[in-house]
Amino acid sequence: MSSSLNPSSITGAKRWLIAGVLLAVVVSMFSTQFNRYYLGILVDIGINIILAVSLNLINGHTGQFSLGHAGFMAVGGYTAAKISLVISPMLPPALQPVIFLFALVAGGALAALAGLGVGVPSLRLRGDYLAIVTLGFGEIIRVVVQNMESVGAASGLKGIPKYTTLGWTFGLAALTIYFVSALVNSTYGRGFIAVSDDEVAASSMGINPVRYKVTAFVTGAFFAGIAGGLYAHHKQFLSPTGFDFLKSIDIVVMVILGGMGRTAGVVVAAIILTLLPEVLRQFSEYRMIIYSLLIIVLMMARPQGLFTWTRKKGGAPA
Amino acid sequence: MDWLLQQLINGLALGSIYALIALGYTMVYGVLRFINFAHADVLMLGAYAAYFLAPAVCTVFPLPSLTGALIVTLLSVMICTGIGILIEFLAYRPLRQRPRLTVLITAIGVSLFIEFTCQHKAVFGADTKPFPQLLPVHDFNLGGLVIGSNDLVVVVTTLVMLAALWFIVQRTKMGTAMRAVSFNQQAAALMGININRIISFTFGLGSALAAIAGILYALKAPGIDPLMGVQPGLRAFIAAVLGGIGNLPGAALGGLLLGLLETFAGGISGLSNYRDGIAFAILILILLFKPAGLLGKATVEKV
Amino acid sequence: MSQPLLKLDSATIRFGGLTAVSNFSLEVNPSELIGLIGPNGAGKTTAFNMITGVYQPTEGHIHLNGRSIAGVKPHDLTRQGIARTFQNIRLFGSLSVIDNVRAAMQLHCKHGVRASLWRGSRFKSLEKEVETRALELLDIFKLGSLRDEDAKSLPYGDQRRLEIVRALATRPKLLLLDEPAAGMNPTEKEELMHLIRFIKDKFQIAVMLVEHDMTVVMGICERIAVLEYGIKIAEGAPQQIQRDPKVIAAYLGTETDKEEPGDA
Amino acid sequence: MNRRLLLPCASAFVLLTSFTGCGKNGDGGIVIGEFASLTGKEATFGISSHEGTLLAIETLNAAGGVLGKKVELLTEDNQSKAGETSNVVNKLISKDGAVAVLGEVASSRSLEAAPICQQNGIPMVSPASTNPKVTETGDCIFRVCFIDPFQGTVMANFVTKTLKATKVAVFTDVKSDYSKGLAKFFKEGFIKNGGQIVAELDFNGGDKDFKAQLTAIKSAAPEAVFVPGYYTDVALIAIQAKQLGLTIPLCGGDGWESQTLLDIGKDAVEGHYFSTHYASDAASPGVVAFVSDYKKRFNGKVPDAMAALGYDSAMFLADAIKRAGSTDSVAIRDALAATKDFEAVTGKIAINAQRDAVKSAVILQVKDGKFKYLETVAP
Repeated sequence: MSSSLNPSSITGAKRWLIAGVLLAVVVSMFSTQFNRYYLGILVDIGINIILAVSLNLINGHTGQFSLGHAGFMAVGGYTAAKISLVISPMLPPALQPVIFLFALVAGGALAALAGLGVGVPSLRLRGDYLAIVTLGFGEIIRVVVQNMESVGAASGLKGIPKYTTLGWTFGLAALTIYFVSALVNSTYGRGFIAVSDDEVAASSMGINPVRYKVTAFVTGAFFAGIAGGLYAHHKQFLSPTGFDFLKSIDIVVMVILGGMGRTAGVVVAAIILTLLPEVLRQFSEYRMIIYSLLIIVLMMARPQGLFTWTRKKGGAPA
Repeated sequence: MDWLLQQLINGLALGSIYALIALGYTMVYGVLRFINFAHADVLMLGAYAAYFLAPAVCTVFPLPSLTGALIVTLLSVMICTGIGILIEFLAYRPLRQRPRLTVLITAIGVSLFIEFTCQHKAVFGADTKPFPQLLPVHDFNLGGLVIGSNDLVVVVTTLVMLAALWFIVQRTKMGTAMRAVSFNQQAAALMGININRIISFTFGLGSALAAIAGILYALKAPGIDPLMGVQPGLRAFIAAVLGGIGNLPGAALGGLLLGLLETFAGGISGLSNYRDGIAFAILILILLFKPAGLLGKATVEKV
Repeated sequence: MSQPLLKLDSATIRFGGLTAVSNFSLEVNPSELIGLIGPNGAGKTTAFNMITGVYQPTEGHIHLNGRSIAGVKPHDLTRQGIARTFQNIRLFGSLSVIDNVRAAMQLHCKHGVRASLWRGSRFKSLEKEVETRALELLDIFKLGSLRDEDAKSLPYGDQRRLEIVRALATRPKLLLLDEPAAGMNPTEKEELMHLIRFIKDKFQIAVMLVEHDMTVVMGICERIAVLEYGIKIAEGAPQQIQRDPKVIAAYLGTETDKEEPGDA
Repeated sequence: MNRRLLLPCASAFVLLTSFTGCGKNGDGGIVIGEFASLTGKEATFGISSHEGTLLAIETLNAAGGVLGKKVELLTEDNQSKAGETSNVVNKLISKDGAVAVLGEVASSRSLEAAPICQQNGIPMVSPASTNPKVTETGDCIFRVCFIDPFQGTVMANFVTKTLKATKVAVFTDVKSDYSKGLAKFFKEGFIKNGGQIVAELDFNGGDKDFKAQLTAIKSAAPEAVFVPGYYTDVALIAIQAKQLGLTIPLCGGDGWESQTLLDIGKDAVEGHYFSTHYASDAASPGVVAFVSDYKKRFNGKVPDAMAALGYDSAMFLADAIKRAGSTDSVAIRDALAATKDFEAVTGKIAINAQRDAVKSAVILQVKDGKFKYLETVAP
């Protein structure tokens, strides 16, 4: 994947995107053959990849610290679910992909709007303060949803049509990876990393930190919203408790495990952390204990992430 | 009018608890510049320590009684101080020179570890346990207004702790060293201050505060479970940030403010269901206008 | 006479009760090499920070090309032609040498988000152009061979030069250098002096320089301003400054050759 | 080895090992899946109902199993987390080959499992999800408990007729769909009875301070307060209500029933009323046998309503399998739907057209530190 920072990877990035989408389409054609349990986990993996890669843009590349990603996911999920619940009975089934796409994009857009709302305070706050404000935003979103009767409030939103397939999930995951790495691997996009490294120096180099931070929050939130939409049409049921603080932590851990700002590492981390609970299922009572120990040990042994390698030196100029 | 006064009393009682917990957060932050997420879990451990100690203490000093309560509290404080120092030694000390984000994530990890370990059936189990009555209770009835003796104990303890902490930090040699470490760890070390000892002391002190808060919280709501610390911990943390994290009077002010606001919001039909979000909404609003909190000092970054 | 490039008009800044810079007036003409000196804590870096928009003056005005810069953000000032280096080097640590330069070039990039995402042929040719220009700049400063090193891994002197390259990449009209000679040995200082003169001539820009090293300042500056306790006590040609009794009393007479790291 | 290669290889290995586990379907037993919240926030309920289910399966197997085969119970924990249930249920059905699924207490997680069972055509029996929406998902979803509209009406009638109250305050847990549903149906029933709701306040399950809301309730001067919450919260509410001098009766639903309510609430919960599924002090032989077996199996613990319902859900399913005479999902489903007069611990169950259990509720009062049976309300 295109995490190395040289222009020669540009064509590579596009190739990855096309390959990813094609693979997703092909696999999805055979998906009825799969065991539903594995199928479900594969979709979970795809959704988590989208979440982790999009959070990586905010926390990794841009150096902000958001603990509210689950909130954006909730906004996208609920919006998309509500749209398809209202619209799908009115239109013929043949239009299902169109409805789904519209619902996903609308969910993403609303989540992006929420991202704008979080991005603005991020301009004045940093570090721990920013972390707690984003955590607060996530919680506020959850509380608001919990009180919205139109989306089922505390009892949840049920009967969401099952539109999410492997094809949709991995197609969109490939798109997210492409989008984020293409954005960052460009002259424009190096601004994200510059802001993350040294905001004062960046602004002295003509890089507008405000614009980059808000862009990161809005883009990250948009994809989290998309992931929420996929999640809603995968689980077919949404309840506000699914989008709490712990969900945000899960995504943050994926980003840290993968290595902040390393797209490929983050993707691998998302895969492993989705599979880990399933592998540990027979030790279910120890699962969360192991998980929390993993976080601590990881931070001590490899705070830069498990899947980071030194940047390739002397990369060929294109 | 009675209604308003009663809510004022309720709010002050709740706010004092938040303030007491917030003191612990803010003190550790003041010295080490990181959020000790596990503070809320030490609070829970304090309550559990008292829960298990009470029957033993009861055989010598019958409960509820003031002496008994003090002994139980003292023992729990000692246990939690040990736990706090141990957490710092095992989890945070190896990360002393690492970026703050690493430590923050570790703190979250430690917090989750304590919570999930305690929920395991071989440890405490996830179910709610009845907390024993340590202190004799009496509700003072002042013409329609009710003031519980537990609430009075909470308010008084918070005030005493605030004063004691202020004294330790400002007037003792240890406190001077703490402030020096807070200002510049390396410089403090060069001045011959034993950094590890100061940090251990800070954690011990913070955990002692957490244990006291845990027991008071359990007296107020005598059902304890391994997740009991999460909610007040989060609120207290908000209170600490609200007041300007690292600032002792700020934590107390933030706690009281939050308690009052939550109580008044909670007493209004139609608003009470948003109570969870209100604390955060206030926090965000205040930080937008005062990014360093109410009493915090804004720092200008040196260029 | 043509309009000055930069004009400070009684610029004053206070932090709480402390007046860091008081009634500072100064004009910088295009293609001029001007030095700003003064003892520790005289307010030199603070003056830089006012000029680059990091701090806003409490009183007084600063004009760039005849336009007031009040309230203009640092990144917009860079767009208008001010670039700087930092006393405590502030490179982008996780970027490579060439990427540090490229990051600074995004200001004048004609391709933004959309092109980055589409990655068409236009994007490729423009990226190529950016890379070529960045390499050209690096080669001038003999850093071309280190293009893929991590910026933070460079030796100290190279880091200082890389900061200058990065600043030049924004195509400034006025380049502010904050103690560029700090920590350099005499040979390196000599090279630096050549370099600064070369920059000024080649890029036709004004250079303003805060420096403690008198050899460097006296050797290359066409004009020097002296700050003491935030107040300008003298201004003029190097020879004039060297003779000025006020300056000698405040500064030259006592501390001519002393290295002073950690000036604020 | 090249580090870049190591990674994909490692992940591929993890993928493979986790995906090749095969179903435990080989030894000829009847596989019944159970999903429950055994850890996490609502573990107390999940553990109770799981223990009831476990007891039922052990009882069945001790008596020779069902259709001559042993019943194999596969239990999966969903950690009380949303999003987890769907994986767990998919696993039980697709990987482990469960012929039917039991679960769970919380309606929100039963709602997450229901569409999966429905799509796979696997019957699901919920022990204690009282929200009406649960069985609306489709014709494979059943439950052995009554539903909130019934329970709400029962309490509304009780408050009107027995307590003779006309002004009532309602104090709801907004975090819980159960509480909100019950509150809604209680309000409807009570207003229909000519009563008046004088105050409506909310709390969040897990709160520890309720004085703000209780002060507001007190100032509205109701004659009773309906608190459809869970016992941990209710105990604290009762204590703080007592402190504030709120001496009117509190009423609630089946979420109250637990020894913990008495342990925490002590004298503060004395005299309050709630509706539930069964009375453990009832004299009926089924209840007596169940209570003594349960105590024997689980160290003298008195079974609460969740345990009884967990037990019933397994027995109810076993009964249907016996009547169906096969482990075919469709046959089991049809047998479940045809259930009439099934003698459960929690009363006689008949399944109606909505696949809900039609059964009676009992009203208990806390008296002398015990739950005392007051009356039975038939549907």
